[in-house]
Amino acid sequence: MIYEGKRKIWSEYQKEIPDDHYFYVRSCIRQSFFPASEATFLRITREALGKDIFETEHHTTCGGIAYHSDTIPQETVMTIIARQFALMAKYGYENYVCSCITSFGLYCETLETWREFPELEAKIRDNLWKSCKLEFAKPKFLIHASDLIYKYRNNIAAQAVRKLVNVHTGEPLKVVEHIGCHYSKMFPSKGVGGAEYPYVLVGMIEAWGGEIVDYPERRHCCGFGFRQYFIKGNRGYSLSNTHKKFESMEPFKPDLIITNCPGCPYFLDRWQYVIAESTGKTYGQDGHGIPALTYEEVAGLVMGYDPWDLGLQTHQVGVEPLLDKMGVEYDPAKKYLGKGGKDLGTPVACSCLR
Amino acid sequence: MVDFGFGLVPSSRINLDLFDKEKYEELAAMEPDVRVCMACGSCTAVCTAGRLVQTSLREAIEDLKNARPEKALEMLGACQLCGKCSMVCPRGINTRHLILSITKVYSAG
Amino acid sequence: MKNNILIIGGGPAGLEASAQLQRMGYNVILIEKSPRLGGHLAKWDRLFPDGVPADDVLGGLIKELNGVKYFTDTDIRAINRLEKSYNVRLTNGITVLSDAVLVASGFDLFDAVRKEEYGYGIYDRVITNADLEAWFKTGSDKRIDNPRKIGFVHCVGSRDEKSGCRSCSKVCCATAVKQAIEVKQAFPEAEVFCFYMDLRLFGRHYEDLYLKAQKEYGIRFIRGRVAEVSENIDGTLVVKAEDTVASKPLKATLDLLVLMSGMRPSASGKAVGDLLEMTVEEDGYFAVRSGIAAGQRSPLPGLFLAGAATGPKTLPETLADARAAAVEIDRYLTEIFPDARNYKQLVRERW
Amino acid sequence: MTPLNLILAAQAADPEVIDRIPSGYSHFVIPFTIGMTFMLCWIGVGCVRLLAAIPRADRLKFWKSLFIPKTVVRNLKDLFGDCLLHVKIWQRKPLLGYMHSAIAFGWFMLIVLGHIEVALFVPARLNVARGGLFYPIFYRYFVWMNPGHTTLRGSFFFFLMDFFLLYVLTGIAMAVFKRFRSIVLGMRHTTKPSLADRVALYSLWLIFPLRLLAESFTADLSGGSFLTVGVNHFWHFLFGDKLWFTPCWWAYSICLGLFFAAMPFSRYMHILTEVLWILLRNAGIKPSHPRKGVAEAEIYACSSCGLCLDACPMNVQKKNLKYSSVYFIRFLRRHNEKKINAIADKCLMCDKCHALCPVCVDAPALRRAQRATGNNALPYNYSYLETGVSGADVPSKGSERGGVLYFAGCMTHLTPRIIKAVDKVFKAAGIEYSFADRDGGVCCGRPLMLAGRLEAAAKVIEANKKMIEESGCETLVLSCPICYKVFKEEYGLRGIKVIHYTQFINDLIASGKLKVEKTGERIVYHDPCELGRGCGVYIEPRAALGQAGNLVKARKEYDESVCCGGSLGSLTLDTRDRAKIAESSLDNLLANDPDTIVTACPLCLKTFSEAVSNSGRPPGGVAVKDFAEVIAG
Repeated sequence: MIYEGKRKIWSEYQKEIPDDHYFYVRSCIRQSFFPASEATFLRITREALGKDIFETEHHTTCGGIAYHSDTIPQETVMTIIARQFALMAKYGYENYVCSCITSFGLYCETLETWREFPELEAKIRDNLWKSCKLEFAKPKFLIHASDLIYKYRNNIAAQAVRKLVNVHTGEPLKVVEHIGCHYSKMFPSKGVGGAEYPYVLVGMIEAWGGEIVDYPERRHCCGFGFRQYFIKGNRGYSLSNTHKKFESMEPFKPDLIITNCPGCPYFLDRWQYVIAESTGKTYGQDGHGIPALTYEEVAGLVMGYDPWDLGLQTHQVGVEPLLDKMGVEYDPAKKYLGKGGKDLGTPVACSCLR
Repeated sequence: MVDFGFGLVPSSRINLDLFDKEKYEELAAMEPDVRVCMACGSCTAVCTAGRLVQTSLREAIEDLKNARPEKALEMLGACQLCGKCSMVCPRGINTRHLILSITKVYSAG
Repeated sequence: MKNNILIIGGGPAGLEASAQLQRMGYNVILIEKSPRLGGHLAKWDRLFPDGVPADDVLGGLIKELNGVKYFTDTDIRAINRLEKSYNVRLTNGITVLSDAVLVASGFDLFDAVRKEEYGYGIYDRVITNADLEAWFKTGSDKRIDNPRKIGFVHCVGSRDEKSGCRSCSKVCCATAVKQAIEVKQAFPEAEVFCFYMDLRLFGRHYEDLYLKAQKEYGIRFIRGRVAEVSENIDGTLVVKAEDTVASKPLKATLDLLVLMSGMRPSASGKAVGDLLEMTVEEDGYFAVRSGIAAGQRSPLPGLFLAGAATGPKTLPETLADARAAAVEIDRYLTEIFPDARNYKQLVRERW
Repeated sequence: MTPLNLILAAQAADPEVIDRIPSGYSHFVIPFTIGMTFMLCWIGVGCVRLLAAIPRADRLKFWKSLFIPKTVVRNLKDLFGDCLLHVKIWQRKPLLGYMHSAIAFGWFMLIVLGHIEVALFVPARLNVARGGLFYPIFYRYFVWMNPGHTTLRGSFFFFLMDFFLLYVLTGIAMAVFKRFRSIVLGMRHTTKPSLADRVALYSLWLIFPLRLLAESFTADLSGGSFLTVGVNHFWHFLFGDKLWFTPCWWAYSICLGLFFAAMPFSRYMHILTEVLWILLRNAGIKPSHPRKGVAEAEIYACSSCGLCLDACPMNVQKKNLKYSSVYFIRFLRRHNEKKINAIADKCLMCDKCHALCPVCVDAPALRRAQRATGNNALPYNYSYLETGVSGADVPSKGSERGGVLYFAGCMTHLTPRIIKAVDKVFKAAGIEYSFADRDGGVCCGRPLMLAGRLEAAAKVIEANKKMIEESGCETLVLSCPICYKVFKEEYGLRGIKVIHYTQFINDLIASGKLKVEKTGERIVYHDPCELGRGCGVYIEPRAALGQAGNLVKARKEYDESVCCGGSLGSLTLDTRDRAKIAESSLDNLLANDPDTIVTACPLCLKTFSEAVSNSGRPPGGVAVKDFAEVIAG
């Protein structure tokens, strides 16, 4: 691997990321699966970085899942998106930050489509007016939430209490980065680092002291694939897809997977459990799995946030070995305690995955 | 083991790393023509058995090169050795001997 | 009177045209921007289809120059079109008043780095056709370390709208087959795969070369474009393609991957073209006057084109093109140029 | 001049011949006796082994056949005709025939007459214990002619013996000559002799000159006739009275001994094995294995004469001579598995070597048996045939008997002009027919059989047979000789007349149903291997074509016709080699400058069409047509 070659490509794919005043829209899936990640994102942006970030309870889904499952037409999804843009304009923002990669891709697709076909944009404007009596303005900047963290990665590193380093050996942690497919594969110029060698997460890992693992199937989808997962008859494809990735990364012995998409941490996490329980195969050390975290969770860890506040107990793959490696102090007794010390109940132990 | 109602799906992907070079060379020594096929499909088009069952010499040759000899054998099992393919092959491949040789080399052990 | 003719580009087209025109009695000035004559030919080891050493061919071309004035390391600073002639200032300080100009600016090899998915410049064992040719010549390239499995990717920067190269580069198929044979000669135990979209082996003896590659060297031709390359922990490469004949995705682990970089319009040729306000077609190559019969005339009177400046060509085609250009220039300088009174009318009628 | 009655009287009184050496033995007989004994043991053991390897039923059939009068007559005819007189060689190459019969029949007569002499004059010596093994051979050494008691009977035998010795010697002289200039005797190629062959050959060459030498040395003692006595006088003239004859008899005995000792390892084994092979062949027993049982008799019956070398169409290239039947059989004898397989797979199965073989060795059949050893057991899956294969066009009025069913076959579908022409001819003759494989059918099975895949062939035969029987047709017309042969020989279609279209159409012409207009076209007819040598159909196509144009002759015709090279018989012959054969076959056909080459096989048609267009002949030269095309006009 020739690092200089990659740097050259990274330098060619840089995008402009605004400094402040963000309009934030959440992800349907992440709110349910990893709600603490979005909370952490807001905490870091507001508290650690001191930025103005606004969100409104009136925004809805972008329609992406339905769109990619072929259940609603493109014009419908564009009108939904137009409404989000209208909300942004209404609150006086022009820097649109979305938490979801599917949304990010869809927003990019919509804006590019409008650019190519202005008559379609006019039609959607009309649709929005007819349906909601709203007018929209296109965002000045459209970024993904990970772009924002990427922009301030060094700022975060400066405030960090620890690095992505194994405290026992002093070696940097080996980190697999997994980028959501719709981040830059459709429009390479819209993602930091482009499509082939995306830099957005690599930049964070480098800034926070980790070592990047480049394995053959790094480009492969996490396995979500919408229809492959939603239809049970196809679910084997989703699983096999993820399995292929793990088989490919296994020789590199990664300590951690870092992701920037709602579905990816979910599938890279849960399918490890399914693979383990149905075939007996595990990919971490001593029967453990490889923790698959969101970039916010990783940022929170280096910033010294409490792992249970970061929601790490919501992962199927146990994070304790990782926390031990990083020297994070945690109280195992509090793992399954909710707000105000309420007992959330302990999940049943798995038979194969430790 | 838990049954989730779904599981790993066997890959349909060709894996050239599984290619058995020794066996293929044994075949090529027996019938060197196997190397010169350019996948035009004439053989498949005229195949007598092909009218009745899915079979293709072109595909069988591909299957050998693509590390799927069992598929090749399955396909050639239908062959009646009528020789039409040898008449139409633009590269003059000795198709009947090739078919016999493939069957001989790959069905042994 | 001896007319001055300026020939831009010291590759095969420029050399051949220079020699022909010199022989016809013209005063030829040949300029080449790089330090040596020969263009890409000077970097090549052997040529398809018969494997003749490139140096022999180049040596033959240079030998024929026979008194042509040539300047290497020389570019054009400015060009002024006078009524009939061109006033050209060269970077070496010389000014040439030229009655005809022949642009033989050739081509550039496609920069394989641009096909990011192939990882040229990123993965240790991905090289280009030019790298391999250099290795044939010099024998030194640490990326080539007794490879057991070698892949060739055809059409890198050819027939690829994404890379802005719609056209076929014409020579890569035959070059790939030639190089596959040579690499197999160097490593007889190796397995060699050629990943192609279409095999365009159109020329005389090319099909024989292809047959030889299959029959004698056991080279495997796989119809399908490599779409993704990645690196294993041990530095070997995983390539993914579709075997479109089998209609199945395909994976192979290789020790060496050779990218067949295609032909692109020459960047420095383009700079010359800008100075002359020459027309460039959508594909980036210079336009000839009009239609397929226009031959080597550019839309501008007195300005001629030869070789790969007007699109990908094989070496024999380039040489034939150069000879044709010499004939065209001679016709122009004897029939149109000397007639001072009717020059403009003649140009209108016969250019 | 002594009156006959006097001679007879004198003979009654005094023996005409006296045992010169009372013991009836001399040391010089040892080499011969050893060689002869060895050979007899070898052949005895071989016969037992061979017969034991034949399946029981076949063995019984063999013993029985020896008592069936018809077979006995045939055996005698073949034994005399083939083994001794070499009638088959005579017919094709008279000089070669003379040479072979001179040596074989001459030697045979010497042996028979020698024994008769012993039986007549010293009958006690026929007893094996008293030297019966060697005595008749060296008769002239052991006896002394009672001077003045020679009878006409004795002179008669002296004369016969000298006559046949001379006869053999002329044959030997020709054989020696042939070794150096074979073409004079009509052979372009001869076999390369092995070591044992050479030993036996040189011994054989020497045996009879030495015999002449020995017998002529002793002729003044033991008598002789025009040859031996004459030569004896010559020796006396040269050397005076002292003739030192023992070394000659030693040399003669050594040569004989060497010859018989080398015989089992040499081509000359055929002299004896051929007898067994003729008996087995006439008993109707077919080899089921390429080496064992009957096949063994067959391969040892091969005389390595090399006639098959010239017969083989592959001989157009010298490098392919090694695939000829004679070498196939030689390697079968030597158990050289690799070469056996290579030769077995290369053969075009044109059957010409079999047709021309003086001992009727069916080498192509042995090759097929050899192929079967490797190929018969290979896996196949014809389950798709079991659901029943319908002929696309099998008669809607199928239940009515009497219909004509036409089966084009796989290859004919690659030459649609045949199909079209057949249709035109049938329509012209008012024949209503059904087209069994209009949309393609199942292969006839012959190609599988040729490849040694007998079991698989049985399956496709079964499928086709079912289809044909269900069609209810009465006549099955085939345009492909490959199909025709297998339908006729293997299908066992009861109540259905299987006929080749050349025969069928010839019948239509003969019965006046079809009118053919005669043109001046010069036509040469090529006998397809499977139709001619394979099925014996030579006359009908020629008869029909003779109505349509002027038949001209090819250089070699009928059972000597040269394979076109396109045969399905060969498994390994490559395109270039095939093209060479096609070119030579074409050359053969063009000997008398015909306008048109006509054949009656889709493979030949395609092969010749390609050969003509690839041969660089000027366009508009010779045309290549199918039989039906010419008839259709």
